[in-house]
Amino acid sequence: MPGKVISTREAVGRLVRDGASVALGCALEPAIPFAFAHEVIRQRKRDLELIGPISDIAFDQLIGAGCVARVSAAWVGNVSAGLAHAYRRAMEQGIPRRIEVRDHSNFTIAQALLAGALGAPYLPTRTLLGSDIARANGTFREAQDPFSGETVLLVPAIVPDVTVIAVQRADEDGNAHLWGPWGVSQEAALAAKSVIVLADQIVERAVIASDPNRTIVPGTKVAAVVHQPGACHPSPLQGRYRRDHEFFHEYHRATRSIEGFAAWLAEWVTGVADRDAYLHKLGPRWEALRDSGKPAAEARF
Amino acid sequence: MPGKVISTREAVGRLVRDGASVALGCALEPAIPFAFAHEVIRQRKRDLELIGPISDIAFDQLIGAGCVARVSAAWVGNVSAGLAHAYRRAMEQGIPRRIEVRDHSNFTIAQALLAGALGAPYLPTRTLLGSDIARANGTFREAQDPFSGETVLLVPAIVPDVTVIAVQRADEDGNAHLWGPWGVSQEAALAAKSVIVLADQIVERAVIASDPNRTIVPGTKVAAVVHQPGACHPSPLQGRYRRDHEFFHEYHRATRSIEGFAAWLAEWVTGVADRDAYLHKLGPRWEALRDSGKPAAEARF
Amino acid sequence: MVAQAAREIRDGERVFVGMRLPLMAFVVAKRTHAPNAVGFFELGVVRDEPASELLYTMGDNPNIAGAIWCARTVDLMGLLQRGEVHAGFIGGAEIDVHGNLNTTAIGPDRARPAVQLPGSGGGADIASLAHRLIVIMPHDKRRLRASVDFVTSPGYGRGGDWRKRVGLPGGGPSVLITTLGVFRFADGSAVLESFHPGTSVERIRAETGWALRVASTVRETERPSEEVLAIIRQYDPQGFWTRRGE
Amino acid sequence: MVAQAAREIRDGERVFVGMRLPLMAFVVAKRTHAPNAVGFFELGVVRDEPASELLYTMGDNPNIAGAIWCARTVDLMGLLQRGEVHAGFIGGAEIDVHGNLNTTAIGPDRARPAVQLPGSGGGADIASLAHRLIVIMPHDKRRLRASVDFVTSPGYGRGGDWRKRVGLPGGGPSVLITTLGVFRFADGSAVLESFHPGTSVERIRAETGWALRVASTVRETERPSEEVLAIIRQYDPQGFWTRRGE
Repeated sequence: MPGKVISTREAVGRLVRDGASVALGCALEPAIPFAFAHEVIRQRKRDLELIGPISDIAFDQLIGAGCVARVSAAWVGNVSAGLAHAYRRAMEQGIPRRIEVRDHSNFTIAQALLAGALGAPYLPTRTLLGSDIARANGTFREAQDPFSGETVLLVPAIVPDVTVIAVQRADEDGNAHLWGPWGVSQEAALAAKSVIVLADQIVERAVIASDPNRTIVPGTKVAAVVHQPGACHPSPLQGRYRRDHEFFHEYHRATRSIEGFAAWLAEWVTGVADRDAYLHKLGPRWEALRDSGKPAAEARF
Repeated sequence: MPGKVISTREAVGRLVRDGASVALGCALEPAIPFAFAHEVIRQRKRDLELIGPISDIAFDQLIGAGCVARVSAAWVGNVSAGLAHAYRRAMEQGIPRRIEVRDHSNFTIAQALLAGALGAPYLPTRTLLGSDIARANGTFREAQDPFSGETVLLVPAIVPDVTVIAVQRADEDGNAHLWGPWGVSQEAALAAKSVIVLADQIVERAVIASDPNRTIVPGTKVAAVVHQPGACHPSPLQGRYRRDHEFFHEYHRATRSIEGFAAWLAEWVTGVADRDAYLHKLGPRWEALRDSGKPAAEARF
Repeated sequence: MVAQAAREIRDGERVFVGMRLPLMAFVVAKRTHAPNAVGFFELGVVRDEPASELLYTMGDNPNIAGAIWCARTVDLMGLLQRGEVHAGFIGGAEIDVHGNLNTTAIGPDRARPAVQLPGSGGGADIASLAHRLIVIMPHDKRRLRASVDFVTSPGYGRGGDWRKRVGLPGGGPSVLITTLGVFRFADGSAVLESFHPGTSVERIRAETGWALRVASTVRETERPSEEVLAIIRQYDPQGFWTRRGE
Repeated sequence: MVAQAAREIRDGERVFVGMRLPLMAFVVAKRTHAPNAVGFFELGVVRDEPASELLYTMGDNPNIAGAIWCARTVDLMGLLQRGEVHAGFIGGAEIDVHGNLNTTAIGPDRARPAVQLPGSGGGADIASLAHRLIVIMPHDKRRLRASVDFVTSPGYGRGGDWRKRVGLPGGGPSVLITTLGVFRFADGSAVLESFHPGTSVERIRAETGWALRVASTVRETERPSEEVLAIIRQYDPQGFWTRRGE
């Protein structure tokens, strides 16, 4: 098999074309692949569709950097600090460009990706009946459940061009172990045409095979495996490092203005070569976030 | 909270009424709760609907013992030995009684239970279009996908009255860890009105909480927890004991005739008081099946 | 607000908790009258014991360590859609008299909003599908409006049997807790039940954007006990979530 | 049969393996020309290396230990429905000239069958949704019938564009391997491609319940190499699955 283990730079270069639909941040608040998002910004990818439930500030950064044409999401903001300034500027003022929004709830984005993973055209649901989201989204349809005659909302499948997941460990073929919250990550990975795995650690196949229940996606779905420690900072990765709450607040304060956003981006994204340089720049602050947690009880296979 | 930890006898007595729909054997070939099935036979429960993908010989035993009015399943047989004699007699000759069959495939039973778990009325699929199963089942409907105009089969949700799962360990509230194959077990448990957990081991809550990704069903869904080592023999339980292949062959040979089935039931089910007595009767044969496997690689939370 | 919100959780219930004040309400309820309540977090986590330290998001490591179930979002949302979740908390930027919440956008044109808000998250699902919705908001005339610009999370629509007509299962907001008072819903409309210590019906009327209905039994909101205040101070000693006197 | 079945697996493919002979074919293929094939098992297991010992069912502990993915049935079936599975194996009690298989019941009345068979399992799903279906059966006139009593696993229906008309995605049986010979499907009908060593076109005609079509290039089936025979003997030394000369 051709080698799948490449750098974030190569993964973005090879697998993310302008105009692609990209799912990321699918575990909600934790395990957000910021290293990937920043490389997308550095490579000046354009016209992307972002897909995800709650992206914390990853989507805001991509929007502010002008990479995004459409967002299909349940929530775009800064979870612990408030509104997302770049998203606001794009929607309210068209800065740096107008973007289209397909509003979702967490359940409908989960169902859309689950339908994609199942190869089903849509899933029927009762959530959002009567919500303006159902109308504003533009892709849903109301229908009658032919069994009961009741009203259901049909949520069509979403099939991302690329889903990006960050995990604790993967082998060289992309068989990936993720523990802690999964959110909609597995559906998003199985629904995608192509999967990029950012692994905190690359391990022998035998480590993965010692516990196949922890595998979130099998290597046979994975196009690229990146060995990228610290890929999720400032979001947390269970058993590896904690959330850098203050970083989110600093971002919130710094990006209130267009100039502030530009300066923040220059400092933390375009001004650093790659993730390793970013972690080096964080310095002792990064080391202080490490948290190896407590071991899971033994299970034998 | 009132104590959920009770015996198999109490669990069957309290939670399985005549006429109930019961899902079991939902991990397919492994982790089949034979201890539960045998207690159902001993208590002479009647008119049950059995739900499951591939039950190996558990369904055959319940059918032969006259407990069953309907089977909703993808496969009823003896996986390594061949046809299921009691099922054949019931279907071909009405012995000991006629039963109704709702034919499924593994995918449609999985989707029906998934719909139940999601609270969705149905799932749309392309499997079984053109198969006589779609017609014979009697509960499916063909429809047009309103997005593409293509034909889809709508598989209605199944909501079992009771789902029974066998697991390696659970705490007293029913938070249950299952590793190895899940098959359709999680959907079946989440879809059910009531869940019975047969645990090889009862552990402190802290053991479960040390690894919440292994939890197949949370205690809040569970009505009864039974501490029942060896509950799955002759089927295997990963990391605990192996499959007793020869037992399936012996059953196959012994139950060719009505008399043979009756004798087998008297020897292994109605003639033993409970699962502990059954394991005692197995003796060294049971001890020889133990297999503790190899430890999973460490994960820290 | 936290103390009142905690009172809305009953023992043994399954509750979609959410972050910020609801999370603290869950902590208070668990440690006082509702020790068997179970908390659902929409990223797929279920806890029967609150996390050991203050959370900034539901995905913080301490909220996962010691959880009893770490599943998929859709598993928990499925239980919600099945009608197995008793209560859920949400807040919003705007609410109307029928309990409809807007967390999406201010202004008449969704595509060109005056103020872009973050969106639903799981809020619209909880509002659609939980037995009871507990709403927590700062009290402000611009937030408690006669009608909202966008119904993100449906309450009682235009009142009456609206939920049934649009196909929503039972449920809807049971209570609106603001920084000034507590409203209950009768026939799908908010009725003031109590005013917090230090405020009054008249002040609330002045700060509310709809024609205020006041219960005949209106009274002062019960003060939090010392026990409850101690739990809040212990959990959030810096006042990160409660510093605005909430 | 095992050797021929192994030849049907291409390197790098995802294959729904099933039990008995297909499992051995997967072992042979992996160890010879298809080292990168990936095996799917419908209870939710994916393996990129065959199990270390003979399996009696796909749920045997040795088939789980060392797997790379232990998921839910529906996860694997989803990949199948998405068109991401290249090939699948199934057998059956009966097959007709269009490759329709019956594993449900013999006799005209499903509710009162002459012979009750076990049913579909995942067979009908694989037949509906895989790119190619590889069918393995004992050759017997009562099994290779002009028409089957119940179509459990759809082949080409009544031939032509039937699959498209009923809404099935592409695919359908690509080969039927029996104890006597190998058939390919042309325009939705079985055509004899080769006869196994020791048999003949005439014997196969006599043992087949439909009007035999024979390829102009019909030939003897390639014998298994010593390497392949050695792999089979090593994997199943007692001949549990292969003792009937299969």
